[in-house]
Amino acid sequence: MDHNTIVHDIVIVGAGLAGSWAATVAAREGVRNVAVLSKVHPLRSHSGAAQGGIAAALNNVRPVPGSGPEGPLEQLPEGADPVDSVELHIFDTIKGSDWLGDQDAIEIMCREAVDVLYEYEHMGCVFSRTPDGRIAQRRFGGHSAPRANYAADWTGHVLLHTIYEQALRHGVKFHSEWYCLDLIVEDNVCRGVVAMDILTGKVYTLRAKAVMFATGGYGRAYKITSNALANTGDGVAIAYNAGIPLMDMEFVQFHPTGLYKHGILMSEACRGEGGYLLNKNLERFMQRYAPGKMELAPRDLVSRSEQREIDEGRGIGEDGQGIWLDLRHLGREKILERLPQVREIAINFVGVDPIEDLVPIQPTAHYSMGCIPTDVNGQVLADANGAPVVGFYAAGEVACVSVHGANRLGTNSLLDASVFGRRAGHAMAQFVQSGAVLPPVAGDPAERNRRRLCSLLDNPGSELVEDIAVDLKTTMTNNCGIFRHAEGLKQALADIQALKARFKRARVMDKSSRFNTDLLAALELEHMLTFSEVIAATALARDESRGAHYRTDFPQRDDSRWLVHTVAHKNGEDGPRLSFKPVTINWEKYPPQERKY
Amino acid sequence: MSNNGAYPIVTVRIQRFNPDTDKKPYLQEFQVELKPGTTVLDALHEIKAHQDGSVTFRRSCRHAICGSCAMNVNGKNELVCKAPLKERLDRKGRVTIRPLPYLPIVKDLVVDRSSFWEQYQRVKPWLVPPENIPEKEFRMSPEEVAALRNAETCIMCGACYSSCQIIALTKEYIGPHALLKAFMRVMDPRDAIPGERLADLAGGDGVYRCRTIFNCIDACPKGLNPTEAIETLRKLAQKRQAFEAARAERQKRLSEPIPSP
Amino acid sequence: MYTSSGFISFALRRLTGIALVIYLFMHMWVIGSVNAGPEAFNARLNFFQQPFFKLMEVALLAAVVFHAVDGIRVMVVHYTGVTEYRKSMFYAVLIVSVLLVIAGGVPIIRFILEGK
Amino acid sequence: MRVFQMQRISAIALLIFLTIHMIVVHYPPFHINFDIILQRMADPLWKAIDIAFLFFVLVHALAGAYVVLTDVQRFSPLKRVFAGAAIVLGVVAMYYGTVTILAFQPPA
Ligand SMILES: Cc1cc2nc3c(=O)[nH]c(=O)nc-3n(C[C@H](O)[C@H](O)[C@H](O)COP(=O)(O)OP(=O)(O)OC[C@H]3O[C@@H](n4cnc5c(N)ncnc54)[C@H](O)[C@@H]3O)c2cc1C
Ligand code: HEM
Ligand code: SF4
Ligand code: F3S
Ligand code: FES
Repeated sequence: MDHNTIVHDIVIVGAGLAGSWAATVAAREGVRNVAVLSKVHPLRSHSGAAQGGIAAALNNVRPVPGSGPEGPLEQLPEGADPVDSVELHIFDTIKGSDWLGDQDAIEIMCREAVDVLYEYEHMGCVFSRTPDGRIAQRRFGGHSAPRANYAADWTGHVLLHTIYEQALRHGVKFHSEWYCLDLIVEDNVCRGVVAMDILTGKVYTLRAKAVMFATGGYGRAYKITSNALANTGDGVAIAYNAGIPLMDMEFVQFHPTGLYKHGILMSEACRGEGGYLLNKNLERFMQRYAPGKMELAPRDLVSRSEQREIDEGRGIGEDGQGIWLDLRHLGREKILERLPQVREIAINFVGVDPIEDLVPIQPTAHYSMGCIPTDVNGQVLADANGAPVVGFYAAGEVACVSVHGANRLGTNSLLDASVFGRRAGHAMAQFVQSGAVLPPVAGDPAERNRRRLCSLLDNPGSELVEDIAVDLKTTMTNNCGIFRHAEGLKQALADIQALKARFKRARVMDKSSRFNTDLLAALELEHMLTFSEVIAATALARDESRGAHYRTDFPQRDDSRWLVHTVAHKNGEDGPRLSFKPVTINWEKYPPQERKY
Repeated sequence: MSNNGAYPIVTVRIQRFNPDTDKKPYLQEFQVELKPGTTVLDALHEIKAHQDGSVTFRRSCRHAICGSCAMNVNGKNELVCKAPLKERLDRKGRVTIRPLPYLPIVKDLVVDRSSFWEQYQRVKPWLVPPENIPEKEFRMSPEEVAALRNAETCIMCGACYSSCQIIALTKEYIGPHALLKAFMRVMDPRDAIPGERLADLAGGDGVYRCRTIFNCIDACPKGLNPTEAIETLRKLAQKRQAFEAARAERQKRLSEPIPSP
Repeated sequence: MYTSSGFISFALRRLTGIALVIYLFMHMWVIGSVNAGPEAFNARLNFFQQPFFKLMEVALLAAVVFHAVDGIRVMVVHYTGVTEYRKSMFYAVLIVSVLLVIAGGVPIIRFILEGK
Repeated sequence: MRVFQMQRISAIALLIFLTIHMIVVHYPPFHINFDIILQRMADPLWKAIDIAFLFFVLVHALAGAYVVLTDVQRFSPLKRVFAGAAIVLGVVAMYYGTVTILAFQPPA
């Protein structure tokens, strides 16, 4: 074997919650050579930015009796009747998903949630606590009981640090600041990945018995997003290019409370703790859209309501694209104790202290419900019929199990990444230990990718990567945003084609091999162009409105035709070829209903 | 670069260095528009996107939670993503950005943090739970959780580490970040090996190497106080046995409800 | 280089400490000449009582005073764990040191000038 | 005992001794000579105080020098050498200083 090839038992791309969980579990179960690649240091993964909480029906708190369902919370006295249950969590998630979530997967997630939460706690995660020492919980949009378990408003941060520490403890090898370039799949067997050590610019083939993608989301394809600058959806595009289909790509979640103009997230906990949304006339406009749940309606609904207010001229700010978030009535103490980070962000970025003033916010691209289709063990599926891609796994935001269907509930994605990351780790360990052999690799994939990098570096073109990226984000925001219609989506597809042509003339300014982040930006743009086309194409195909996908030209949900997942296959240089996969539904227990809050 | 006079132009001086081609670091000047709300990171981005793509720096979350973007701005370590450009300009309308000091430079503003991570691993950052794990959570009082707040929000950015002159002298010193992490584990009622930890921290490279310089406190973008944690650890190291005994006692009640006061 | 009040106090404390160690051994050597009898002793002592060395004595005083007062500050931090007042404490150390050096230095300088 | 504690304890002791030393030895009169010193040294209590002072100042100074050196990474392999040297130097200096103090004989 040459010096360009590295061999591991398991290679995991992505070190967020999903990747780190899988690595920890596989190593803990005895797989010796587990490696994790991450393009940023593992602790810089975007999971660490999650704020509000992680769902699990632990039943630690309840509304003070007599104060109504929206009343203040107190710890559940020992022996008192529980207010929450796994069944309720399942139902809320299904309803949140607009019945597009696979109910078997949802059931697994909600059941294992309780176990995963206690495991986090036993591993040292520092949760906020109730007075009697249990994990503290708060309300979250779309959940009918307070089941968001939290650590102030840096929940993701403590979860990520905890699980990364565990991975280190179990001897997982981290290739930190390595960028995955390619996935090697032949004859439906995954054989490894190609990756670049960013520090040196050297390209390696990493062979493994099992490969997992946990590369997170792609919010960076939009202009205003809560996502980190690293969230460019590389994994989505790499898998797609390697012939793996993408599922439910049309479902992109917009979070109602991104900081105005910045997109930085003001946690949903703001609303969970009782914050109000106000329009220009200081009116609590949610009264008109979801009188039952008000601000605590699910994200798709609240974002759409905000956008309506904005479109109808009741927005705030210089361009009228903002909305007020009002936290003042929560009081200084509560804000300092439960939302310290949110407050700091508001002060730092818009110069507003939420204790005293209204905070300007706007909807922000936040989460990808779709992406790589997997079964409940993280096993990636090659087509709508469920054929497996041997040795290839995925979990976290890059995977579509699908538990979130058409719309994810807040706090369910940290849970998704943890539960299915854990399951995938276990499945990979079993796969490796049941005698999987190292599949052979034909040719020299590293060399192929090296040539691709060289041609990018040598391109004498005149287009700046950033300019193309801005244009892509603009068309995605305008045409594949909160409200969509056929004309806009066609426009987006045409724009993306034109941008792809421009990308052929893109110039990388930095020519060096050492830590070339300019080259990375070009690769990331290429990846964004690839999957953005799939988003637009599937959004155009789905002529109904469901969850986060809202077509102004087809405002109704259409269960007769569209109670299916869209599965997009790469089709040469043409747009994707679509096929459809039925949704797993327990017709007796959870039949589709109208979704009202 | 285009300027229609709408915004004032300011000068950003960036320390450049590529060890493969440059003999030593040098400062390069760039001009950017000072738009309202621009952060130092925004300025770096603007320069990279439109003026010189080879300017190299780390960043990711852009809201002070991932710890990537710690750099030295006008001589002080901080996260550039939350530093308002306007407030960092000197009288001549300039800002000077250098990599974190006392660490090897990888390229431009990117430093090699390996010694930082080695020390982090050395203090065994993970919790070692006691033998009998309860079915549900360990019970911790809100006060016990509050005691960890000085450490739990550390984002491992290295601003403290690279401001400490002891680190400048020796990379064998565990450093403020890892001592803070160790403090968090020692103070956690769930940790079963505080004695072992204190013994290691009391060795020559641990708490006794801190010379109370305080730069770590001033540099920390999360407002944490490593010095205070180090002082606490020193005191606990003195009465290790008693502390271990108290911990063992506390752990007997870890799955019982915290009595209300 | 990362400069700050913390660094300045650390550097000064360390430099004065080293200077004092050097002085200490010189001092012992001077005093040690007592073993060789009063003449030798007075000879060495007188050598060090020239105005230049008397001036140096002020510097020595300053070094001892700063080192000691700053040492107290460091120990206060150790034993109380209080860090909020780190900047003001440093300035206080400077002020107290200057006052003490004036109090102790003026008689020495007067002595040099007036030869008392 | 740890170098660290040695430094603090000797520092506190030094605070006391150094203050006495400064006041008694250097102020006033400013011009010291053999006779003045001898007068004071006639008292055995002074001898005891000076020996203790000597002890603490040596501990503090050598511990300090050891710390300054071992804070430098390049010297860390020589830690033991420095410690040994400091102890030897300390013993020698302590002996030399004690002899000196005892050599001050009251005027016959
Ligand atoms: C601001 C914000 C707040 C949120 N708050 C909540 C919340 O309160 N509750 C909740 O449940 N969910 C929340 N979410 C969603 C949740 O955080 C994410 O969905 C989840 O963390 C995704 O985890 P992950 O492990 O899949 O991916 P990530 O944590 O995003 O990790 C992706 C990993 O992949 C690596 N990677 C990517 N591309 C490559 C490549 N080409 N080569 C090598 N490595 C690569 C990255 O380095 C990184 O390590 C929030 C999301 C955002 C943006
Ligand atoms: C009242 C008198 C003194 C006090 C209160 C005092 C106090 C201190 C303290 C607290 C330290 C530790 C500093 C640290 O760890 O950061 C220290 C260090 C030191 N002291 Fe003193 N000291 C005094 C006198 C002296 C004298 C007389 C000498 C020299 C002979 C001396 C030499 C040193 C040296 C070399 C160091 C090490 C420097 C360092 O670690 O930075 N000190 N002193
Ligand atoms: S203590 Fe503060 S400065 Fe140091 S690494 Fe942690 S967050 Fe950064
Ligand atoms: S700057 Fe360094 S010396 Fe101690 S107080 Fe902080 S760790
Ligand atoms: S970019 Fe994440 S901390 Fe600044």
